[in-house]
Amino acid sequence: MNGNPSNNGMGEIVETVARWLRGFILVYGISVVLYGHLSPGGGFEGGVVIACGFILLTLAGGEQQGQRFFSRRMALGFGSAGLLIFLVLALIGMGRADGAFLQNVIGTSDQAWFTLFSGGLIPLLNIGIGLLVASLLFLVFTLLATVGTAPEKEDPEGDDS
Amino acid sequence: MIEVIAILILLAIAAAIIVVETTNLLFSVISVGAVGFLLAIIFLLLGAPDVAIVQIGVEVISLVILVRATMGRDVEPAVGRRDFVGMVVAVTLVVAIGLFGMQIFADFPEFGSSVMERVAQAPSNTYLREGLASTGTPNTVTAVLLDYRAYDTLGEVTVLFCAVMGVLAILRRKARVPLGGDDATEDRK
Amino acid sequence: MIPLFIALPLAAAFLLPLFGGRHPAFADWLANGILLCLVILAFGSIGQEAVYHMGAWSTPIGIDLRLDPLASLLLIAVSVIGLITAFYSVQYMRTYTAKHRYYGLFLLLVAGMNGVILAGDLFNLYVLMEIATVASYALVAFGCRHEELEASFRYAVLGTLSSIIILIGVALVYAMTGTLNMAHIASRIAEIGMGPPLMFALALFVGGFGLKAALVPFHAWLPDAYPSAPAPVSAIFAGVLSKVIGIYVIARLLYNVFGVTEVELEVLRWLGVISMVVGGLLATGQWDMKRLFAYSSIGQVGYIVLGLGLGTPLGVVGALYHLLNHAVFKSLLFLNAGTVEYMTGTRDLKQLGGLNRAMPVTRATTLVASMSIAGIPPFNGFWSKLIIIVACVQSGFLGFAATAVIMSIVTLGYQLKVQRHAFATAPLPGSAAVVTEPRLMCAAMILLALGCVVLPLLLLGGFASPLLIGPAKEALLGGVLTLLPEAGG
Amino acid sequence: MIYSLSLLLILVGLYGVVVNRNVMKIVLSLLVMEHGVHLLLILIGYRAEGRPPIMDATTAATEFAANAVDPLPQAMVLTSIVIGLGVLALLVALCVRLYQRYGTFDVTRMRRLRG
Repeated sequence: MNGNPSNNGMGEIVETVARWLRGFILVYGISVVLYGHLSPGGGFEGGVVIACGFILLTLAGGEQQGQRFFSRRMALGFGSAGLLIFLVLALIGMGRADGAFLQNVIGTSDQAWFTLFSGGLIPLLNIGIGLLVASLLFLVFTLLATVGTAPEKEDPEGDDS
Repeated sequence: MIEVIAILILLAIAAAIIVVETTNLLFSVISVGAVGFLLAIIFLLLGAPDVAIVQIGVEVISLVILVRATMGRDVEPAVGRRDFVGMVVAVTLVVAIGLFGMQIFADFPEFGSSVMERVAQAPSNTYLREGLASTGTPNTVTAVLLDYRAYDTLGEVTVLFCAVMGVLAILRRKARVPLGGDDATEDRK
Repeated sequence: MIPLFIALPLAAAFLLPLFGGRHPAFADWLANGILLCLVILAFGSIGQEAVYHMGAWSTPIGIDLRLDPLASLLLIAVSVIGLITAFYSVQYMRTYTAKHRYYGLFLLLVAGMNGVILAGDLFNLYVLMEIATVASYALVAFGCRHEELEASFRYAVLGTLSSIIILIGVALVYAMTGTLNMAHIASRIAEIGMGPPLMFALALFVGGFGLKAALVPFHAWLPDAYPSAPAPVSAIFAGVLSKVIGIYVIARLLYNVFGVTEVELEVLRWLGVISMVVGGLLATGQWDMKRLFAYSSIGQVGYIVLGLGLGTPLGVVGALYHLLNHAVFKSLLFLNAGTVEYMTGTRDLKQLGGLNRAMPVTRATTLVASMSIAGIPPFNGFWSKLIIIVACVQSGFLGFAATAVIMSIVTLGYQLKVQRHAFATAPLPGSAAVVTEPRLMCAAMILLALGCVVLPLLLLGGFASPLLIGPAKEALLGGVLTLLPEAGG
Repeated sequence: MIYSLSLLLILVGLYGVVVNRNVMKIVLSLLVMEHGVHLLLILIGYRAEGRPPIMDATTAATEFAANAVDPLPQAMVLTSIVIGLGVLALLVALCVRLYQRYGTFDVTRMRRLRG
């Protein structure tokens, strides 16, 4: 697309630093997702952090760099997958005789409170949400970032005839 | 405490006035960010760290999107208002709703008296009392979001998905094919 | 089984981006198959009354889904109109790219509407309404032409504004009652009475949902948005969307949550009458087929709101019956306009003409729909309008009854205009060569036309409580919701 | 009253929506309105001297329930923020697309629709 200001990134130094930071941001995001049921945070917050990591990469290293790491098709696929994880987990409850949609089917009364493996389905739901939020927000960003800034030539029906 | 919060809200209102009044689009975007970050601090003070984190994260993402959308495009200052009659109608409307709305807060419960104290059978009481025992989650907000009211969360992520599908649909390069043309199978780029 | 009404279309919508792009036929089959399942489920829900506890949490703690005869009625309307329009889209949407995206948004729209119908929780209602409205913004802009983007932007701004207004209402209700469950809210209101904050919240709800339903002072977005969407989408918008996320919610909240008072009914009646008159009169001046039908929608929605505003059993029956009828004939009219546009490339009445030979099926079905909407006797529109007018007279609102009759004649006027300019006159020189009508699209239109003929059979249950509608009326007039009915799904 | 201040924030946004002609600024004003509603909700959920609704191992459940602020409005705000982000993305997409078509953000210069 035409006239896009920063498809090329911000230069060597910024790009290198961004690449160093990438790992930290991802680890931090994943930990926010996983510990969402114990501390402030959760799937959405962690997903946002992860998406920010990829966005940083794209802004610093340019469109190509970001796409090489996480392409649009992948992002869309992961987004749908995250939603499907959520929906499947929700439907598990209905499979049981006295169960209900979205029921927390894994027993929660085991005294594992305050540890990572507690909360039944909640951490799993968090993972699904983290996955979909990270991919969908990154997808939105790349889509909006690559729209050309130059107006089209005046041509009455645009490109749609 | 309440004074600090009031001052912060007043600051946010000042930033909001800049948002709607300034003629520079970039200033406007940055001021929205200011409103958002001030709100994040207020949420933190009001005992809502979860919301504050989300607010900051979302604010960052929206700012990136908004700056990206305005950069290189705001060729002209965003001056211009509706015509005079429109202005008068708009201001009257806003003032009327404002005056009417302010009235109702006279009958509102005192600030700081949460519904949980007034309504014994309010669901929030149950969430706090039994949240850990019945969901195994010490973070009650997560317990509400992902267990008690997980259906809302399903709806919420669906709205996000829906918006992304919408963005994909709206930003298609080629939206129509002439009749008799081959079926459209392209996946944007 | 109740959550399946939402889970099925969602599952399909989530699957489409994974597989729909590569296999276009898969998208067609999946969307139509899922909607067929929904139709079966919806008809299976007739006569059931149940409260479904999401996540097996008891009532005020978790989220409830509430199925009653009124919900069944609307579920049937949504799924049937959805199926027929999806079926129509199989052929019609070939003129657009990215059909799988279209189906994805379409299924999300259906899921959102089903969710709103079944919602037993105020905030949940808001969330699911957002699914439906966000999908609808995108669908309005689906063609990506100048005017479509512009219409979508206006619709999206006003829609978001109304959503925010509704959310303020939800916040106020929560602050006063401490709960979000509709039945629980109703019982709390019985305890504490309607203070000013709750009155204000109710006003916000009527304003917000009135904006979504395009009642007259809030109708500015509609005449742009409906014509801009692809025809099957306009059909589902006019047929069910504006009713589900507008009228149905208003009726539900007024009758079943807040409790009706004479003042509220008065407001509804006036909103209805003004919509009826303004919509009808503005429709007569239009030359764009879809735009004309869009204005006509505002007018017809006015009848429904007037019926609801009467508050009498007969008025409510008329309103619900007209809601069902309008879903059928207005969808049909939009599909007709879509077929005309598909085949001739225009929907401007001044450029059309002489289509009666080239498009016999469209001609016949439009005639049926026109006579229905104008209230010509054997068709369904006549009966519902008759019931509403009789109910007006019964309640002593002779002026409103007379207005309803006059607007019915105006309706006949603008429908005849469409008939005359599109079909009857000799073709203009230069109008495009017309090929035979697409078969699948014809099938969809014929199905809806059959609906216009069959729907009067509902009256076999008697005027005061037709089949399907009688129980729905009972559900609406049965007073505020109670916490009691306990039943699994 | 502190609630009135949140209403004021909403009204500033409303004023911006009805008065502005620039599509981006209309979107930004909607964002301000949304912020106002979120603030209202969190204020409603506040309890004087309340603690965040996150439990630790040392507090008893009853004591926690007597002190923590209301978690339900917080959950509502979280949901609403995400919804707002989705709607924002869609609106911005519409804006940039409109800019592509018309070369301006000024709504009065986009007039293809017949009145």
